[in-house]
Amino acid sequence: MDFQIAAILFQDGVLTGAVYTMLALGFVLVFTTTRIIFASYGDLIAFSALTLHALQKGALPGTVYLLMVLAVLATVLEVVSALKQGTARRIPGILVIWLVLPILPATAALMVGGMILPAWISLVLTIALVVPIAPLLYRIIFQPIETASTLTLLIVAVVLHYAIAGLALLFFGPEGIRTAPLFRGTWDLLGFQMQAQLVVVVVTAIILATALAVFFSKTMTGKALRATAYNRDGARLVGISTRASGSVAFALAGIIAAIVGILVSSNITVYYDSGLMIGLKGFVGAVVGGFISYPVAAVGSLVVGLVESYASFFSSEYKEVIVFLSIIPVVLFRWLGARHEPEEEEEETA
Amino acid sequence: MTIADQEPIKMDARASSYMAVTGVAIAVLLALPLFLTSFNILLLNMVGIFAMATLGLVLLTGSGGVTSFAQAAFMGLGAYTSAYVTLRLGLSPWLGLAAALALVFVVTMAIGYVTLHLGGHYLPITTLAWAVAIHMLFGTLDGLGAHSGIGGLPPISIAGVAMDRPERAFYMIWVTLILFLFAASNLLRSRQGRAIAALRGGSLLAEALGISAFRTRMMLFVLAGELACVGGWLFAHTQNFISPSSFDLTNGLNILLMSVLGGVGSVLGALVGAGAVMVGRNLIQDVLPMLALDAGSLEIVVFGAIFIVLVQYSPKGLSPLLSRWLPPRPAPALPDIKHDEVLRFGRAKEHNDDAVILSVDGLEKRFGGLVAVKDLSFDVHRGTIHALIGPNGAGKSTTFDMISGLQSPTSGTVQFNGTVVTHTPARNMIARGMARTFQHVRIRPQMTLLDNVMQGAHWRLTSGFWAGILRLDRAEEAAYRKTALLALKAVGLADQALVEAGTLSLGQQRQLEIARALAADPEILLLDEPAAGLRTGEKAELAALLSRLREAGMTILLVEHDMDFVMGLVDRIVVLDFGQHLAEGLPDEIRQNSKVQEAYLGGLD
Amino acid sequence: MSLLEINDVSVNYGAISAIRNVSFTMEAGRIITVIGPNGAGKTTLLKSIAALLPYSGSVAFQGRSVDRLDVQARVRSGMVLVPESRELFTQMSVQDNLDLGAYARRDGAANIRRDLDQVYDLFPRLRERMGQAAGTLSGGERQMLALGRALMSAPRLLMLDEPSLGLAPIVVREIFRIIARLRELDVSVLLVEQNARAALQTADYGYVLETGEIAGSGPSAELLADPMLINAYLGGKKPTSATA
Amino acid sequence: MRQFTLATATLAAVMLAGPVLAEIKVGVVHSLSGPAASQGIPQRNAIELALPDEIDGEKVTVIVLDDATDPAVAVRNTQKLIDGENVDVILGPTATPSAIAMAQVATEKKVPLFPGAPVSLGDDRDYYLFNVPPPPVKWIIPTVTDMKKRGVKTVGFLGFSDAWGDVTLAALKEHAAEGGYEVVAEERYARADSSVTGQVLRLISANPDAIFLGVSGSAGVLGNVAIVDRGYEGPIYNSNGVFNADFLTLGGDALEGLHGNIGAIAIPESLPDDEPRKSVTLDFIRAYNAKYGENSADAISGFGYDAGLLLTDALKLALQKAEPGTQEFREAIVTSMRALDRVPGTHSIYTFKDPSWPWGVGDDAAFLVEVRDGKWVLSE
Repeated sequence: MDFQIAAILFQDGVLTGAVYTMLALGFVLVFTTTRIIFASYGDLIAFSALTLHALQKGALPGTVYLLMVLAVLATVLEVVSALKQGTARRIPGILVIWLVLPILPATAALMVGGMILPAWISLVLTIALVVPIAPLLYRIIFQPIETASTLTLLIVAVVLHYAIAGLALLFFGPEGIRTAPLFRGTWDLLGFQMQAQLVVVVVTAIILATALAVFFSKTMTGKALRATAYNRDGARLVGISTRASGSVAFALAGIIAAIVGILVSSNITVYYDSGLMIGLKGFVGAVVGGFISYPVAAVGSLVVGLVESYASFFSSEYKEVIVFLSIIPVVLFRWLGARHEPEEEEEETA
Repeated sequence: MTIADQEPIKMDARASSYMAVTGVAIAVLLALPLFLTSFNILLLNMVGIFAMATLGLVLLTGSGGVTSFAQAAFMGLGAYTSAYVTLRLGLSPWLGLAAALALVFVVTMAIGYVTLHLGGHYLPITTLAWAVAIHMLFGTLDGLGAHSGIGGLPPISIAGVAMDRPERAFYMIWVTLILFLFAASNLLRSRQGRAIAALRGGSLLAEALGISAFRTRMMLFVLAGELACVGGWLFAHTQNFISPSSFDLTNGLNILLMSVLGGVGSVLGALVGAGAVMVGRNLIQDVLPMLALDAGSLEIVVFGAIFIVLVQYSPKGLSPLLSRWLPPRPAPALPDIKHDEVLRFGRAKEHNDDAVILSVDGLEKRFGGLVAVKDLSFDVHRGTIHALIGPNGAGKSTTFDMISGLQSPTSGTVQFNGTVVTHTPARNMIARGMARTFQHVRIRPQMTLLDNVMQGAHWRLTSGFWAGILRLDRAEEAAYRKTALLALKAVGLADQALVEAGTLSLGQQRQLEIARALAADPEILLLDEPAAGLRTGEKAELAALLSRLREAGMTILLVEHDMDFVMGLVDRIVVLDFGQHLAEGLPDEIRQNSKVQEAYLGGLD
Repeated sequence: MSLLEINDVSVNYGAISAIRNVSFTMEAGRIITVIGPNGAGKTTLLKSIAALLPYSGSVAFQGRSVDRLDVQARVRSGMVLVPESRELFTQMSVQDNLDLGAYARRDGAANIRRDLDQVYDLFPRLRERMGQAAGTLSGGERQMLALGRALMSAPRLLMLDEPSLGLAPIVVREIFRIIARLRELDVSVLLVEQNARAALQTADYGYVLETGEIAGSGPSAELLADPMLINAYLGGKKPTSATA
Repeated sequence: MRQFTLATATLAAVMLAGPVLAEIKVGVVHSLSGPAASQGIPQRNAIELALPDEIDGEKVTVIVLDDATDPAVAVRNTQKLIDGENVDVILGPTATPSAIAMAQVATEKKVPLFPGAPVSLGDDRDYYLFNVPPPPVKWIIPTVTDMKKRGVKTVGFLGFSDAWGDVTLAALKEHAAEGGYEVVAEERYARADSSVTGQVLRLISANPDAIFLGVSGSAGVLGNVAIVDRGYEGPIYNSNGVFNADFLTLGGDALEGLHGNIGAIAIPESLPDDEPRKSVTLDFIRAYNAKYGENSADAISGFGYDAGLLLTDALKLALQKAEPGTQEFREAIVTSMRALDRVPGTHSIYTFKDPSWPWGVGDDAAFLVEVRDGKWVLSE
């Protein structure tokens, strides 16, 4: 392997790694705030790509119907729980947040259905259609079992993946899609030939990570999310609703997923069921970060991307084996580093 | 009246209804091939095969607290090994099974050795990696069909009869499964099963009882892998065809899903989960076209929705719902004990002197910058009750944990019976003669009092895995059940021996912990706040019990808050305040000590 | 109208009864203490009032039942708990912890800033360490931060669980001095303490909890002078029930 | 154990099979979900299009089951169709692993099977199998001929890391001796991969005279485009997997000059009018597009259609010999299939005369085609 090949593979690895980084951020965000290993996260990305593709073709994406059904379900659940708690005055607010807000983009999509839209409008509409799905799913699926074991939450997330992928198949058909690239070709940057796609993805990843960092350190909502992640009881004691934090975390994860979906849609062939594999790779990155630390997860994801890139050159047949087994030394290393911390014991109660 | 003959009639009734239900169930099951179509038998065969893999996971997750994504991969290892042995080497499937079991044993041991030391979420995550990697390796096996898979696997023959039709395979699979279920049930009731139960929710109790959490988890991990392996072997030789896609991550997740839906809390969950998932999906496949809905894509959506609703309704799975209706497996009858029979303290009785049994010298513990215990020294004499008292946060429990080996001191030494045990791990202390109770009671609420106490005798019993499964441990079990019952009698709980521990009051749970410690035949009892939360009457009973134990030669070191309780009972008191030795002496001296009064009642001036 | 009315509150852990039929009322502007030995159910009582534990019976705050409100809603209505374990956000800065204390408030940034200054005046040590992570503070500073964070929630009722736990005597004195000053800030305090003398010297009225039941009560001065108190802690007869 | 009562009671209630009616029952097992769904669904659609509602007054009922691309499910479905529905013939499945598994069951139960993925059990056990998509080893012949003509000595292979990659690579190697070439590089990628840069760099560094791709569908674009983007100049050949509606649109200019092997369906307009496949293909494309939307007819759906056409012909013959729902009728379908002589379909002209030979085509199964001006045309 000469230097040039190494450099090309490096670029490729960074590109893949940047995508995994964004995913890993979403995983860590959701897990720390809600203890959910969100196995169906990749499906949101697939939904985003498929929705964009449908809009670009001038078709009405099935996302619209999903969104409407979820919004109605969530609203019913919220209203019922408000009535049970005797806080009926919250109902108008509930209707706005859980019904009107999600249905707005759906209505917009219905109105423009069949038209070929300007590129930026389809991008905005895609984001507006995909983002609400995440918090709605949280409200409907996960909130009722928020105290269940991590295993149960994980399995429900896995089953959710099956269900969402099934819906995607119904809405978008079995064939894989790729959208028209937003940027194509290479840019000359300081004498280096950089793929335009790479620059766009890396810049987006940096912007997202910076925006998240600012959000977490400067805004009250961001601090509340971190507080929930660090100490759920502490958060409740200052009046932070862990459920609200969960919704916000899922909404943020939804934003990340929508953006990643748009970015990768021109780069990889997205099938209705691509979510699991895409999600798993992001998951590997999150594992490297121990599911706790954002910066470590980001670096870890980058490494996963690079490992994948070089492995595909040296041994394409064993590429995935190499990528997944690379978890083992990392986990062992992390464990050796952490072994002096006392293990949290969770005793069962009667 | 002896304790044993209190409830015999009721027990017999439960036993016979259990036998009746089990017998009818098995009879109906074995008659099924007579009136089911081949397809339905095939479906049941698959249920049986997946129930085996799920059973492994139920044991591993429900009892050992460990989750694995790799069950389908281990099924695949079993299937592929046997395929290689039969197709490439031309040997019998039985040799294939032997080779598969051996390979899975080696692989699970290796994987387990690398990863079972890991706590928390690390282990499941590594099994995910193994699952993906092993599955992908199957696709690269050129000699065994690579991604396309390979057909023509020979059927298994039993006594010359080939299990080549679903009806015949049905008996092979289900008889095997029934045996596995009974074996698993036996295992969970044996010494090893109690060790597994001790592990649930963390390894602290297990370590204190002398149980190696690592070895127990390893046993479960290997066992789960072998169960999956047998399932995979049966799968290969009844389908006659295998391909990597049958053993991919999706199927690994499916097995997890079966275990969660069935419920990881009981052996029953494996069968219920596998049955509900496979039969349920078949049902959905049948029903959807009737509703004029598109087959295929909607099936999984409908299945997903039903699954999620079920889990939301019953987060612990379906088997707990069933257990309400079905009679439980009856426990063996209580041993007979005579009215005047009492627990013997073998080791405590051996020495009849008042020499120093436990000596703490210059003990110190720091957590980061925080000094929890500082330069603490005291001696405990044989056959006495010694109290360690002090206000909340004085460092009593930390001291206790250092003595019992749960924490390592930063400096200083602990000597027990003349041997330095400062850094001896907790699980070796019980065999050396030190048994303890916990400030926050650590019992197994779903187990009977008797089984909880039997856990204390773990280190004294010898029967292993096979003895448990095959019930070769009956003589030993019977002997120690008697010991356990006597220990319960000693603390006054013998009449509730078969009650679930979770139903006891806090005071009784503390007594139960003492009984468990006594069953270990200790020389010294370490009691961490035994009187906390007890009512006045209960405290008096506890004090009387401890006095009796002292008379029987037992040495007791207790940490306590409640001076009322301590004063009339103990021989000597050490007072701790802010991790330091504040005072030491006889109870009356301590009571008069103004420094102690100040430390306790506090005050602002 | 009483500030807090506890009526017949019981808590069970499985079959174990932790507190039984506890009832008392508390007027606004007072400091009430609940004392008693370890395991008596003091913490359980506070947790159930804060909705951290399910209970039977009823809790009314400012004349309205709060039984159907969850922890967060009770905080918003002005009932704030500082638990024994403090539950600080140890990875976050002192300033962030205090900011989060005001998370549920909707009365404007100006009020919150005023209260922040007030907290920093009350605990000058915290001002010195405002950028430091809460996890790096000493035990006493942590307790101050926990109190400060709770005060940032603008509580009407502050519930303190063992504020003196694990603290050096000089710090305990400091903490209790500040608790006593809370009356001036129009905050009522429900104080659970094992350090009976310090608690009674600070509070107006005390309840003695023993094995989950109220075993006695009385004005602090009377309880403090009652020799039975020493017995309750250091052994002897049970305390008598003084009348209010 | 106590759990059995409930389990068995539920199972027994669930599993009582329905009554059998006298009608022609056609079972279809295809991957309507899972990784092979993009090939399964079009085939299912085309089968439903090809089969008439009734043949000579006998009602034709089609029962479709999804195997989720899982061989174990495919086998179960087969059993369900045979036991529960007493079908006369089965079409499917989609993927090779499922096909191997199903072929075993159908052969053992003596039910004619039209696999959607080519499969042979070998050893003269193929009596009941009628492979309508012929195997790549037949399909690849125009490519081999072309490579020989060009004097290609070394070939690089890039394929999916799945069964399709396996069978196409095997086909390429099968003809190596007679084609006079050597496979000098074998690289794989997965359908869902975002990049094949590493594989392609390695492939090109082996400096092959030609490259053959064992890929399919939209995901096949990635490999083709990457090879072109890296400046590879030699001829690039594709298997018959890439002929779907989106392939050319997605690949754009990069695919210009690309070669492939395919039947009539990809190039009906460039066929002479006397070619018997031309009208069949044009009819199919018209009918399919009318039902499932513009540009939806593709090579994959063509396979389903051909299977349906052949079966319809065979059913007509079989009805004269036996009653549907009987084993005689199943055997009659088999003998009727053997009686069909050079029936034109959308891909090939099929003949299943030889009972030991499950492939219905000879060496003329496919044409060599290439991309010109964004369209597939017949190569000269």
